[in-house]
Amino acid sequence: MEVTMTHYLVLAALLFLTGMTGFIVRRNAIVMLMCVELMLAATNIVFAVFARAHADGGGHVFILMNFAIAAAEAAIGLAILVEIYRRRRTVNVDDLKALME
Amino acid sequence: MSFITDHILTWVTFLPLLGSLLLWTVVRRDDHARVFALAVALADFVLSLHLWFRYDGPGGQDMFTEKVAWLFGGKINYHLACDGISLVLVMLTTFLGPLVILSAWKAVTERVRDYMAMLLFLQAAMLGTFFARDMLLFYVFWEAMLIPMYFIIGIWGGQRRIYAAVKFFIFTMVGSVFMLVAILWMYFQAGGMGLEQFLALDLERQAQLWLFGAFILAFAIKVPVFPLHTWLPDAHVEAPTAGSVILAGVLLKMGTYGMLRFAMPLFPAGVEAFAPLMSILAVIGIIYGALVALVQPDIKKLVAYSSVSHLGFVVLGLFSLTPLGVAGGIFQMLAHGLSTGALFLLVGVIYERRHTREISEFGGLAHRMPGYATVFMITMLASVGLPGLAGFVGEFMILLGTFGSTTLDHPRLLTALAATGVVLGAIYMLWMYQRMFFGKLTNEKNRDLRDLSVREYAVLLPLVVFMFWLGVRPGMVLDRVEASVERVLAPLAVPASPHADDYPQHALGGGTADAPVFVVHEGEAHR
Amino acid sequence: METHANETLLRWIVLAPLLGAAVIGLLNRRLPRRVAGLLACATVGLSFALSVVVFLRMLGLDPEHRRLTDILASWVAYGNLRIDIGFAMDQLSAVMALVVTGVGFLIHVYSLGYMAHDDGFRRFFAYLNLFIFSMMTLVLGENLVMLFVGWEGVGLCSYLLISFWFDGEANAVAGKKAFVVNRIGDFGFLLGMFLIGVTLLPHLAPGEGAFSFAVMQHHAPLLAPVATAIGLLLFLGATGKSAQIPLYIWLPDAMAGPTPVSALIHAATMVTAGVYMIARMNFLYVLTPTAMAVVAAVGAATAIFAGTIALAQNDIKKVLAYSTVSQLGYMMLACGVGAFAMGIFHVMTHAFFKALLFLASGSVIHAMSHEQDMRVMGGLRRKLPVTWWTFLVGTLAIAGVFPLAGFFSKDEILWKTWSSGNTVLWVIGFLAAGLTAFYMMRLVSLTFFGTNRASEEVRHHIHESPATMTVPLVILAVLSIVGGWVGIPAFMGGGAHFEHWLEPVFAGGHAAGTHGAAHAVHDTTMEWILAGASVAWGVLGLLLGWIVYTRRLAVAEAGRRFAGGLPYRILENKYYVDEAYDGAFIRPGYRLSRTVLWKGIDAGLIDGLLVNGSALAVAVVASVLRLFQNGMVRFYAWSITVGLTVFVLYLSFSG
Amino acid sequence: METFLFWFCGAAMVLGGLMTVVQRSAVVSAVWLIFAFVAAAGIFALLHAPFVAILQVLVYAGAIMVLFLFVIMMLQGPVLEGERRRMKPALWPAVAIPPLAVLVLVGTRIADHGTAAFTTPLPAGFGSPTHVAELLLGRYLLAFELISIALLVAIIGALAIGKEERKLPWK
Repeated sequence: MEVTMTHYLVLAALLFLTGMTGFIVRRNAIVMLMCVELMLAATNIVFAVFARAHADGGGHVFILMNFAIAAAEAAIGLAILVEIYRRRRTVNVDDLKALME
Repeated sequence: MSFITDHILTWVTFLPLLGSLLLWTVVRRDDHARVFALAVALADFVLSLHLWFRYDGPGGQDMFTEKVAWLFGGKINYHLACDGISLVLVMLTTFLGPLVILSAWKAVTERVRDYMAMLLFLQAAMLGTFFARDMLLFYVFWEAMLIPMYFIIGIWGGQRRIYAAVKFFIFTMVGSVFMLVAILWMYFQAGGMGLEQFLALDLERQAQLWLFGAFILAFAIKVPVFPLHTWLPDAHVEAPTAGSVILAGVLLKMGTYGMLRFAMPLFPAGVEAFAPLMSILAVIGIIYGALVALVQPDIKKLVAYSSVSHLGFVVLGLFSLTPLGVAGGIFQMLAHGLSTGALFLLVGVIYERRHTREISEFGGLAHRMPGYATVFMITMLASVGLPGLAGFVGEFMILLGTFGSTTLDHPRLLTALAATGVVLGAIYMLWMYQRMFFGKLTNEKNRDLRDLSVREYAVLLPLVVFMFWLGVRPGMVLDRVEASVERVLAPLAVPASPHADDYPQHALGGGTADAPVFVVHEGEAHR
Repeated sequence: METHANETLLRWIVLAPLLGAAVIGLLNRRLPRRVAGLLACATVGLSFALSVVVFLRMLGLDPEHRRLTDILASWVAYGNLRIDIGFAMDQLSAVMALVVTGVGFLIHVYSLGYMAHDDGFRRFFAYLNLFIFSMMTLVLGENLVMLFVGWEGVGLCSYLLISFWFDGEANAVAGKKAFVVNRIGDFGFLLGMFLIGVTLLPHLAPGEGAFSFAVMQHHAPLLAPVATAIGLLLFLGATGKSAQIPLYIWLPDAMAGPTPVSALIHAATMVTAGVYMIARMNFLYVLTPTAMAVVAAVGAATAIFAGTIALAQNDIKKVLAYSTVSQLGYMMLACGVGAFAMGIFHVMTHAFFKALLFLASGSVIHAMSHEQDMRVMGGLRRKLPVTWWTFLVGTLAIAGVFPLAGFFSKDEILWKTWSSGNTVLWVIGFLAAGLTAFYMMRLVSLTFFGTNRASEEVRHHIHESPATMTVPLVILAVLSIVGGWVGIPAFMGGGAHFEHWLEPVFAGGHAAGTHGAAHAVHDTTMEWILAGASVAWGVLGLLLGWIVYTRRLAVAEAGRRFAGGLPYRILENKYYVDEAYDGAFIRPGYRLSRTVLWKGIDAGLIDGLLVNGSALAVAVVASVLRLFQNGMVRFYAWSITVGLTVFVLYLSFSG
Repeated sequence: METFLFWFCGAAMVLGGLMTVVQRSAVVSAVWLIFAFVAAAGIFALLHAPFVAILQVLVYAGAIMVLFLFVIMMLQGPVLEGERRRMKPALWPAVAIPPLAVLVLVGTRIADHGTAAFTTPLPAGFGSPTHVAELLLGRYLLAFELISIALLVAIIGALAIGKEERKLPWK
């Protein structure tokens, strides 16, 4: 069977859903961040697919942007986690209910 | 200087904002913050003087216009402009600005930097509201005012400050939301957010009624019109002095300004349908506010309710739909800004010394604080509309305008009822004054009160001077406002001749019966 | 409406006292007491001198052109509404100006002595000067609004001066009462002005000020259809300022102020402002017989009503106060029957003798160590000779004894009432005249005759007042004697100069106003008879008063106990009018405001039910929604997922 | 060949993703994620995006994941431990249904409409570093600069948050 655009997109969707589900299921904040990275990677694939489909390099540029965003997000997210861990001795989000109220 | 004068409105509006940003970022010490804020406010006042002296729109049109495409390729613009009506209110704002900052010199000791920054931020938002000629821009400024006021009440307020702040926020927010919906609806009709585009719309009557309702709700809450006024006493009582002064002095005028600038010219059919209701509510507000003020044990609450009463006059003047009534309303806005602003400052003075505002705690203060008593007396008299002071001219014009209104159902009855507010105003003010200042000094705690300090005189005397000045020379405001009022009222097309028919023709020598009541004589408007 | 002569001195007549007030008020303690006092007197003296100068200039003009104007600036100019800051003097305001500044000057001088030891000396003179300024604005105002400015200004000064000794609760309350009651009158005044404005504004030529007296007079025909309404509304204002029924209640209480204030403001000048205003608006009142009838009736009723109350008062100043109310009733009566000139004549003579009486009573009070109750006075005749003689002159003048000032004015008022056909009003006026004589003599008897009933210590301090106080008394006494001679009526062979002087002002009034007089026979015999009757009646009252209260005190006591003392108690308590107002308006109003409006509607209905009710509704909804706000990040993520899924499904099935 | 590579890389990615989610230990999860990212690089290569593919390995699988591992190591104990309890079985459907619904939807769509192939021919050098660099420093220069600012802010932010006891130079 020939590999078409649809194949790539379905692959991206699968990855995204996996990441999404992981984000909900996992309690470990670090793993949750990793799931976010997974979702970002899935969207990157979609960008690449459409860059290929339209023969437009703009999609690639956008992927690069996404990399930067992902890096920034990881940096900040992890910094926050470290700080939280220092104060609360846990990174289990179920124990972190400060958002409540 | 031309780089300032060419963009004078932007400078006037954003100078305080710039100041507040600098306060947050650069200035570190409290005493520096005070001086810096005062300097910024004074500079803003000086800049606005440029407007005052250069404004000479003979047709009352906008001047100093600045228009830059903002969003959606020019459908929404950064559009500031200034006509006579905006001008006088802007002057009031920039004039009160430095005084308010000076009044908070010692009263605020916590987070001074933030406080000053909030005041400047608030000033920028208010000025923007008066200048905006693009509905989205207007709405942005309008909502931006809420934020600093919310914090001023919520952080530096009294005992129940959170309740008051939330109440204030929710009340005003509820009205604004409806207005936003109306603005958006009209945006899609007009294809742009410009006020002039909105004015050019020819809306159906039914649509006008709904839209007018949405607009007027937002403005009526802000004014506040009876029965939407209950947030006001709470907000005033809990707000710190400077907050009260700004709230009473300028913020309340946003409501009446909005009615005059937007709600009334945009929806003539709505005005026609709602004017009777609004005028009746205004009259109820006048009497009701005065009666409730009468029984208040707390000075600040008394002054707050007196605001309800005074702004009832303004609303009545606006909805008389006569140029005289409307101009009187504008004048009353200024007069009220001065006198009530000063009253709140005076309450702040005594509160700083005694930390109470219960009238029963005082008595015989005139012995210890003759200067304070004198300034209080003058302010009170301005507030009750004594001729020669600012309050009289506005009330006189409003009542005369309402009396001759052709659009209201029972203009004379309404005027008569409103005029009872003048009597009641004297009663509650004088009674309060008598209980506070006259009699023997019985309360031991008042034994060692100091009279006004130099700084407090510096805050109050400019206000007193302007109370006299406006009272004796109202022309300086009226001349600048007159043509703009005609312009704003033009879409309403009020039938001009009221009671000419009541009079026997022979008495007039015939022929002159259908002369309009309030006409601007040729040439006179161009003074 | 012709061009009027310009006279820039007018502004200085008005502004000189203001200048004095400003300097004294601003410098206050930095100004030595003597300088402050002299400055105050000097500025008022200057006003008086200038008034005389202008008056003399006026005499040189031909009667038709005796109207001088001085426009300072435009005050309000909006559309075709024009109000100028300007002054005008015609014959009527000339009389008033001379009386106000003249009497005012004398009272200023008197106050130098009376207030010499008061802490608030400077403040007092600042207020007093401010009052003269306001009063002159009222009198010389070129238009009705300027008059109103002065009107409010004198009200303010009255308030400030009544509560001058603000230590006392009563003084402060009285001051507030005066201001508020006057404000009720102003309510009518304002509406009257609005009615004039709305009626005239459509018909004015450019540059005409709607409220200018000249313009109003010129356009009087336009006002004819609404003249009754305007007249009654303005009269409501006048009842407030001139203490007529039903708004007279503030004046007796106003006696709480220093005595010179009572003399100047609450007897000689301010309270006559209502009469002046009605005389000034005579061109309007002659258009409306209804309003005129009301004015006359209220005036007559007030005259007799206040006279009866005065019978039973024990406070020396209260008696004089009710006597003032009664005399003001006479003036209103005169205006009401169209005899405006006589009303003004009485204003003038009354200013002389009533100022005299008050100042003399002030001298008595001064001597009695600030005791005002006549029951503890008596026998002061010998100890205060100047006061005694001048007081006697004043009493005779007010009782209408020939040939003192009061006779001419009062007699003329009664005659005009009679000749206009208002017999009932004449009877009332005539009775009131006798009452006046009786209670004034009662006052004199209790104060100056008999034996002194004061305590030993007070008696020890009794002394005649200093020259600054007695000289004004003497001058006023002379004026009380000769003041009426400018208006000796024609039937006595006089020239009726006063009436002729004012004739141009009231020309319209005489043409149309004295509707009754037009067909009444001008019978000099009748005039003689009536004049004789009223003098006899007055003398009878005086004698009765003297006999009852000096020789036959038992008769007085019997009178007091007549019918169980009930009539006396009613009079002593002023017919319980204050209590009635209190019960009918003030208390219910307060209670309504407090319980119904504030606690009920504001806190209960609007805040409780609507505002907090909707807040409660929001809270209920929110408590449901809060189940979703559980602070669990993963739950939020799940919610987003569900939302997103639903959105995607919706998109794919809808498209 | 392309077909084979797609299925190979795709399977590897899905496997990597699933294992990331399923593994109890954060370290193991991270390793599986690196695996998935490397596979993703293969997918990028297949999509004619060689430059992106290289960066995916360098930046993502390299730098970012090293950062993750570093933090995990730094925090040690609790992170390395597995999660204490599993989700309640009752909640499984709630979690599973939305993604499954989407998958079903996608499936039905494909069944109805078939698949779409790439049709546009690609120019020579598409996706090469030269090509991407031209775009990045030309048409998208502004975005490039903005993202650099975003990164700068992130660096400062991370520093500010991570610095112990608020010993920041400006405090």
